[in-house]
Amino acid sequence: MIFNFPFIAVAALIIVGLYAVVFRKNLIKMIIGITIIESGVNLFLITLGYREGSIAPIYTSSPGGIMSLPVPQALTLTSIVIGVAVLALMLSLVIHIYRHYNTLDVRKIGGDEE
Amino acid sequence: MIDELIHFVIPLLIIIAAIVAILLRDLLASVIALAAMSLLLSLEFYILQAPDVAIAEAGVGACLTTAILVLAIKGTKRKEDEV
Amino acid sequence: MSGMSKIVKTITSISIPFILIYGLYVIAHGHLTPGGGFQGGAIFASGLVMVLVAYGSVWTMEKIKEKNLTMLESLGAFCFILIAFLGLVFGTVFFNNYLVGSNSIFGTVPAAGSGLADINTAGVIPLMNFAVGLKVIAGLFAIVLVMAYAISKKEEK
Amino acid sequence: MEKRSIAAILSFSVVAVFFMFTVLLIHPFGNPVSTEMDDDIISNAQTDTGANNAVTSVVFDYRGFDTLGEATVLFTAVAGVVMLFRRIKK
Amino acid sequence: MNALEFFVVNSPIFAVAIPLLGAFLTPIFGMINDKLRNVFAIFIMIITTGIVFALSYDVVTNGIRTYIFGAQDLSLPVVRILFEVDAMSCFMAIISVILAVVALIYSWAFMKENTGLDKYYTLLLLMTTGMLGMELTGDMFNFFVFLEITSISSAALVAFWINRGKSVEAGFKYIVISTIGALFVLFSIALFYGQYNALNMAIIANSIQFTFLDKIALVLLIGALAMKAGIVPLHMWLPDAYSKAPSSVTLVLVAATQASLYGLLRLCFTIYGNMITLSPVSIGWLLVLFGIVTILLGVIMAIAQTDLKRLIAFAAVGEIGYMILGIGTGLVTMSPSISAAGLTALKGGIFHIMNDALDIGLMFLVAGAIFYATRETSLDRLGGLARNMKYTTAFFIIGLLAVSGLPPMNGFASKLLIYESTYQLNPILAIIAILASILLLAIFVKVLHSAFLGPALPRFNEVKEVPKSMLFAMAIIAGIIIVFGVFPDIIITNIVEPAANALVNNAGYISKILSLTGGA
Amino acid sequence: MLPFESLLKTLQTGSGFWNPLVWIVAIIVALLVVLIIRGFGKKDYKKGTSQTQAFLSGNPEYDKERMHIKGSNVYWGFSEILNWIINLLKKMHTGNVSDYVLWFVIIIAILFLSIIIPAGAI
Repeated sequence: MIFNFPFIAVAALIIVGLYAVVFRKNLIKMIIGITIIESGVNLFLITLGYREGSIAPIYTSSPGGIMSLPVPQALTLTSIVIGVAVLALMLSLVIHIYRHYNTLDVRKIGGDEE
Repeated sequence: MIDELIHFVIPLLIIIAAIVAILLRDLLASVIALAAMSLLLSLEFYILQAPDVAIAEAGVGACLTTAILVLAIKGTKRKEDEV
Repeated sequence: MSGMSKIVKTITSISIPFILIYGLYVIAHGHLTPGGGFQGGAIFASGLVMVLVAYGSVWTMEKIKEKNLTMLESLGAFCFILIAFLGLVFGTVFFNNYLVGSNSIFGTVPAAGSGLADINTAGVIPLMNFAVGLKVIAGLFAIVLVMAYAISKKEEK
Repeated sequence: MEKRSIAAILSFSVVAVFFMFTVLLIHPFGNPVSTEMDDDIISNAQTDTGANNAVTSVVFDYRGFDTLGEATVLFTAVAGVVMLFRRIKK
Repeated sequence: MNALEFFVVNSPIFAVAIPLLGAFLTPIFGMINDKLRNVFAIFIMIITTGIVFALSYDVVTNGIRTYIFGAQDLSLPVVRILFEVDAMSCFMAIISVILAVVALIYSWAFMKENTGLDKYYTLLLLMTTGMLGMELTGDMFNFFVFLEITSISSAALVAFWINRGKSVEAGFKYIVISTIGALFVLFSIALFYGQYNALNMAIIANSIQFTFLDKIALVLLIGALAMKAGIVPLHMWLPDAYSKAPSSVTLVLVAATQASLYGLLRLCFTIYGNMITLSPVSIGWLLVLFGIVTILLGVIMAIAQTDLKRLIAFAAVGEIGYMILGIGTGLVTMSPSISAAGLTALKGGIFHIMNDALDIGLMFLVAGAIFYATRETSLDRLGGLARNMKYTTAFFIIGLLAVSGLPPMNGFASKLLIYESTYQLNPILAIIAILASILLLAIFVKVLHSAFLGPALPRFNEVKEVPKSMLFAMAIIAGIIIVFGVFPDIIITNIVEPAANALVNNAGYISKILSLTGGA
Repeated sequence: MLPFESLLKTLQTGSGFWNPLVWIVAIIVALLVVLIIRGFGKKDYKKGTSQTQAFLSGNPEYDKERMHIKGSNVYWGFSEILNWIINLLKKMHTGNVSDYVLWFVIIIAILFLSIIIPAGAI
């Protein structure tokens, strides 16, 4: 019935995030969009590793049975920390941009002229 | 049946939270929506049998990300420019 | 940020030890239960961020210098890579889990299959958990502290 | 409508369609097609690394170098943020 | 196992771990003394250079070297991370370390007056670590992690001069672009993982089926890596970042761009190596098209620029086009089987990677020297500098000849290979490439005229020659350029040809891993 | 150590060759010819006298700033002809990050259409 709905959610999150990056004019909104793309990719990895009726891959007092795949979970952990690192750097840059240009509008910064 | 419903409803809520996060004009509100999305994502990770990732996403995504974003909004300005 | 009211400060100081201890618990039991260096470090750093919010960034910056935090982070990273190098020295290759199966600390191997295991297992993994935990605590808190301090300084002007 | 919007909408729809095909054509939800690597890890993690948590054994043992890289990413970000908010000589 | 053998066996990991260790220790040395820190950073990089050269010698003589993390032997589901170093990886690693050493030496005087130098040196070492990791690794996810290390440290360094709005903005653009690229790379890795349950490049290449999902992954990876490598029309971040970063950072940024290009090559030749020719639209022709467009756009935009660093940045875009053209021609002509002409084109493209790094790097160093001496990069305000800056002028002339591909500099040798092989593919391509080269010469002669020649301007009377460390850094690159130009055959037979052969021989790359696991 | 002969080897390109040493010898010969021609020049030319000053049809010399041909004036006519394409390309470089990402999306879309549709995989 659900027919891959978590996977569809992944695609939807990525498209929504890309939409925010391309169409929203506010720099912080763009960063929120990037965070949403990242969430989508993380969800994709975890969903790939899910097995129906499985338990978490931890042996400590586990009820036994098939386990979901551990590798995507490890990859996602890495990806989450990378995400927060990138986010911190981007926001620091945005604060500096605001100090120089006094705006967060993406169209008002940039341009070729000096 | 109930399992399938959960796997349908929570991703749907995540998508809705994401759309709300990018549509709201008030940046602080959209950050809160993002935090809600992170929390729901963490719940989804938990349901998908990834408690490790769920803890990390709740701690990093819902708490620290929000803190940094709120700080950045405090350092810049709150409203998205009109037009 | 000059800090919040007295009520907030009191509640924070009461609740903060629990959060920090929970964070340390998650770090220490990373090889047995869900959690590990990153998750516990993130929880611990969240607790510290609570202090930052309640007491204000200027106060926090006076107590914990950003330089000390980056030093601590360098130390954590250095410990991590050192443990990896010890795998090369005592074991055979980089990142070798040379403690597992030995009789020294963390050397025991748990019984196969589900069940409870001793905390004294998993070789170098708990050590790495602590190194990464230290690094993540210092790193994440340094990021938030530096940003908050810079923003509050800017507002004063 | 300006040219940018038209190009954006066209390309977005193409990308969206292909992403939807991607997620529909991947294996059905909850039934990964090939799992040799992970089954190997699940069955050997306890004896290989002594950790009861298979995810931790992947993070710190099997793919420990990734974790070092991840720690380095965090270190880099902290260095970057501290550098960006440094005091500069006037 | 004696010491030498131990060293050689572990050299892949030392090449990455030692700069990483240096980066972790740099803040501690920085607390003691500034000079000590600089010496320490240069010392670490020189050790790394030595290791990379030793590793390259070993790889060229003994074939592919692998390194397994955490265990000594490998069983068939490859669960551990592997380093797999072939001649191509070594070739790129050599470029990265040479540029990093030169950048560190150059920074000694160039960055002296800035604050925050502890972090600057840390980030520079981390950036080199990231590039080396990208180039030596044999694991897709590990590649992604090092890609992120490289992008984060580069973005922070691009924004180093935080008191200039343009620098910060360029850094922001760079981090946004590279994050989005990296996220799509991660998505493609997840697609591979979901289908083949493997993260190792060789295992993926062995079992790849070229299904619909593989094509999606191919497109996303080509798009993301092309964006990071600065291929038109995804190059737009590149002039911003190159021209607004400090010159020493730009030098390493060139190498970082090429590390992404290496990822593209690894993707096309190794992972999709068996399947790429089956596609009806040849990836090779696509690359040729990209290459021609990149050359033309870079050169035409460079004509119009009035800012020196931005002009060089657009010339760098043009030079990237030559590499893509060479590699694409190689892919096209090799489609049924490996042919001599295809190998020549590939050799030209690969050799041009190194030459571009050196030539464009020297140009940026000269631009940095002009900026250091005069605090000015606008071509409209510069003039008559040759009177006071004789050595810098000489280095600029060497760079000018090299960039525009005139003998006896290195640029000529690689461009000759590219021209001759593309002429066999389609004469029009070769003619366009030669014309663009002539335009490049014209552009840089314009720079030579307006910055160095002309009457002595009164406001530059006080200008002095730049300090010795900067001259030394430029002299290193200029020396390499001349040696490569006068003895191109040595370089080609000893470094470039093994790299091209390694790239083509994806069966060898795969079977090396399979032989380690006991299979095949 | 590398044998000396290998330094002298010719770079074979498949269809042609290139020997830098021959080229260097040619350049040295050309330089010698230039020096010989230079030797025929006037011997009474002295530096630092009024001989070296510019003569602009009797007009006084402009100051150095005006004498210098600036960077944007070199190849003025040339870039004037190319103006249409330069303006077109400059319009492409908006300096807007959203546009950069949009270009990425467009290229991805084009690659999707050009690589996947002809294969008929769907």
